[in-house]
Amino acid sequence: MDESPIRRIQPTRWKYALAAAVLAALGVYSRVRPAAPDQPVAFAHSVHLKAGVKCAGCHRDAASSPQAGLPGVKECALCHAKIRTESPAVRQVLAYARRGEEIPWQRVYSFPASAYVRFRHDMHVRGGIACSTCHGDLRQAGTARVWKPFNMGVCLTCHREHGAGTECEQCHY
Amino acid sequence: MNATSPAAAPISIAPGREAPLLRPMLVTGRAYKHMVILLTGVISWGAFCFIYQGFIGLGLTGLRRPVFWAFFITDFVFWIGISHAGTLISAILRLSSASWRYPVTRAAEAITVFALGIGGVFPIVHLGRPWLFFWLAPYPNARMIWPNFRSPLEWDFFAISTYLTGSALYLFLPMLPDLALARDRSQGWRHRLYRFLAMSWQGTQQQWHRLELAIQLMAAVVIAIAVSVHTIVSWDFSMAIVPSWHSTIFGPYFVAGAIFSGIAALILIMAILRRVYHLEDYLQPKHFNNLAKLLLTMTLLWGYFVFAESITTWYGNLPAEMPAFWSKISGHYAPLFWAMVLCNFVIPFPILAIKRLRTITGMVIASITILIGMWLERFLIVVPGAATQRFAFDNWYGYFPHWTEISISLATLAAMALLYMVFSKLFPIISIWDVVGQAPAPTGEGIAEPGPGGAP
Amino acid sequence: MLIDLNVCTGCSACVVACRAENNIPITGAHEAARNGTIQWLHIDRAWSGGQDDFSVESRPITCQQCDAAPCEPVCPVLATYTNSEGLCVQVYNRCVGTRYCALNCPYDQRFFNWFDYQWPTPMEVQLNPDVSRRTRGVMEKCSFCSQRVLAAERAARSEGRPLREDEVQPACVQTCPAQALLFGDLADPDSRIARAWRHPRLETLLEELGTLPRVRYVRRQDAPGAEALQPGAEDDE
Amino acid sequence: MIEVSLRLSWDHDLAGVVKRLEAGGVPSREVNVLSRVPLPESVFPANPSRMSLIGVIGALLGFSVAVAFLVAVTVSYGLRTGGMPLIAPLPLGVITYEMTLLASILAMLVTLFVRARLGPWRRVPEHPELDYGEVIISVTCADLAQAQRAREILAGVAAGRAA
Repeated sequence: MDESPIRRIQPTRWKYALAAAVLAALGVYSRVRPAAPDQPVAFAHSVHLKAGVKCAGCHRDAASSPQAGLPGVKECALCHAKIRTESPAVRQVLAYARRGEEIPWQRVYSFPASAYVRFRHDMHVRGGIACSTCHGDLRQAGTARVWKPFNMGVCLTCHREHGAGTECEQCHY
Repeated sequence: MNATSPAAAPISIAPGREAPLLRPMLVTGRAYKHMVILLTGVISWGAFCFIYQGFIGLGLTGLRRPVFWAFFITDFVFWIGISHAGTLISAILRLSSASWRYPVTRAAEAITVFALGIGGVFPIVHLGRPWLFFWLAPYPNARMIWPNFRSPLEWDFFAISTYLTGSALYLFLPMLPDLALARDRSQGWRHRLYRFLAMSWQGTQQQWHRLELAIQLMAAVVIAIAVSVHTIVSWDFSMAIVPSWHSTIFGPYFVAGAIFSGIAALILIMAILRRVYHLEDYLQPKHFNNLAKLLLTMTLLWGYFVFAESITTWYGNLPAEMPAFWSKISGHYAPLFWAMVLCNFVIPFPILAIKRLRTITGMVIASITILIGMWLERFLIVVPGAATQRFAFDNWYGYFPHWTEISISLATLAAMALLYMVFSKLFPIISIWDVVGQAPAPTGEGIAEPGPGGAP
Repeated sequence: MLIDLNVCTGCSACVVACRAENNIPITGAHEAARNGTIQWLHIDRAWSGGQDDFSVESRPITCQQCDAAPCEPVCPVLATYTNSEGLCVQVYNRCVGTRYCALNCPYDQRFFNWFDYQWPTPMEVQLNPDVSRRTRGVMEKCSFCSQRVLAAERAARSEGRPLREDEVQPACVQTCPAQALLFGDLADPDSRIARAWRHPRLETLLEELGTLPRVRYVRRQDAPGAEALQPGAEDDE
Repeated sequence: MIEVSLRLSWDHDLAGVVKRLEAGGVPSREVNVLSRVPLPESVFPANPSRMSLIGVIGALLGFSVAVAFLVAVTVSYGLRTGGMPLIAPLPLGVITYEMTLLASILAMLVTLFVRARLGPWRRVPEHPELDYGEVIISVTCADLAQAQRAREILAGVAAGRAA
């Protein structure tokens, strides 16, 4: 039977703790802010709102239909025939109008088909929910971007606050 | 003064008694590699079928109203049943201090973990939208909605995850000393792997005391879990109002069937291991013989349960129950039913009961027929109840499986084989510290009977 | 909902209306031959009598909207539940497709989307925009045309008035030429349905199971001139 | 940390060696007797363990957590089916049962890891030379002086055995 020499024990390894910390950090960093889609025309919400145009001035169906609605290019051209015709963005719009072509706006807010969800602007507008509740303060913004992550928890929290009912089939049908 | 000098071989073994048990981890033959390739192919084909089915929809399968559950649920119940081979049997043997258990436990516990993993996949395979399977898990989420704790499927989720945790630990903890041995005797990536898995096991007396105590205590808890798991699986059926499913006997019936098929799987796998890895010295006929006696008991118990289940249905003669009953006894499913009786009772009973027939070959034959028979049994529980006319409405459907269902089922069989092969290649499939070194027997030769100071 | 079997002729107009209203897919002959069809409402025919002297009873069967619905507690993800109005609701987006509910429905009135069904070209134009097109892997069933109920409720709420009794009619009720179907709000004791609910010859399907269905049938009276569930005739408690 | 070790046969007076080390000023918790298989209880009696108690405490904890969790979740997102009670004791009992046993197992696992000083993050000296029928007396020392002292004692033991 024999005796071993004096041996040094390496200290506790910290790489496991480090790996766990990285994993935890990744877990925490799960909310990715959705970017705004590239729009064909750099529409400036801020300019219009500051000039006194109301939301419903353009999104005219918001109070009466599920969709808020977008004005057609002819409506843009109606005002912009005289106003700020020198701006490059407006010139783009006018060019679309001359060609008789609608502006191919990209959708900002949308639900996947598998969500089977129906959002109705009319019920929310009539219920007195301000546009900025979900869309943010667009007086500071250019083209619209997803301002609020619109998952079911956000909807439910607000619905509960306002006593708006949380039956599944109200929205999913 | 013998300075430590691990040899330079990938894994070097002192010419000790553990060598034959570490050998499977060292030597990889051509047949092994070919088998791995073959099995991987079968599994890939099954995975392809699953993905294909996911894109097309479950209409690809033979399922149609009202047979909403069939092959996949059968496989699920079957595999969960197989999983009762290991932990339950090994825990019972451990608690009852059956000294012949040592070479059997590890092989059995590994069956549990793999069969449970495979069985747990089937509820997902069977979902209409399998990519949303995680909705069954209770976790705080952005949708602010929780699963329904009243659903037997949700109980399954809890039962299976608990059982998987318990049995994985129950496999892992008794393996710590062996992993430490492998760590000490290996180099390279194996050394790093075993060093991680051995959890810095040194073999101090403090560690031994704690480990043996923990294994002992966990054995008791794991038995309680294992019994509950298959009871809960049976409740998937008996909680439903489907006639012929709605039966109070299903809990113990399923548990008995699970242990039955589990022991059969264990005998089969042990026979294969014995042959392939030349473990004749360790897996001796007496071990098979003892398991065969257990299997015989379960055969009788199974026969008793089937008889009790059938006669109460028949005697009660409830109009809702009888279509399913007669479809099994003399109708559409009669060939399968009588094949099941043949496989589960008529063939294995004489083999196991008559001592002259109770050879290892005989037991393997009995085990194979029992596994087939138990699969049929699960199928005959699931399908006829759903497929025959229930209540007042004339609604029935002759189910026949699609090839994707068969492929996926076979792929899981291959997955079991592959997992087992990989496991036995990486880890000692027979508990070395239990079998080889029973203290104090400093110069014991071969396999010694466990000494007084052995594991509990 | 009350269904008067005395006046039901089995014409299947309700079935067609239901399909049109609820975007029920057309599965084709091959699927129909192997029980692959989806029909939220179908007519169950019961033949009785001899070869020369037979009679046939047509019974429209749909989701019975059980109060104690066996399909509900078994769903692991709460994709189906009884809402505050007593409707048994199927929530498509939550459904993961375990199909347990379908097995636990004693009336066999739950249907699974085995495929992503397509509509033949001109027919996809008439899909109802107020009803989802279900994708593969989810369950569906009769909703009592909850989209109509919701629309009426929204209209009433916007106008700040209670819902009128005759405002909501599911497609089947609206279509039935014999007016064999009656739909209404049982919570309102003065409604026609609440009064008719006490009809002496009502029967409930599989009553012994205790599912408390919200659909009842007026048993057929084979004598000619049987009292029918016509407006004004239901006050005969 | 420094380790000094001595390989001995099973039949050696192991308890005596440990006593000599302790007498030599080595703290007893730094002395470990390593073996490939558990030594008989008679050599080193097991010190009492509370693992079964901790298992029970874990089970109780799991039970309470399960009940609280299930009731809270069920109430906050209620599914009222046909006037049946919202909190259904028997079905929730099934899940409570599983969670209770799971917590018990995990409690025992944690106890094992803490008390047996296990964990992949720890680094321990490896002893490939340790075989069946042998033990290694391993002394971990904080500094070199202590290590030298322990080594002398062990050398004495080795010499005594050789003599």
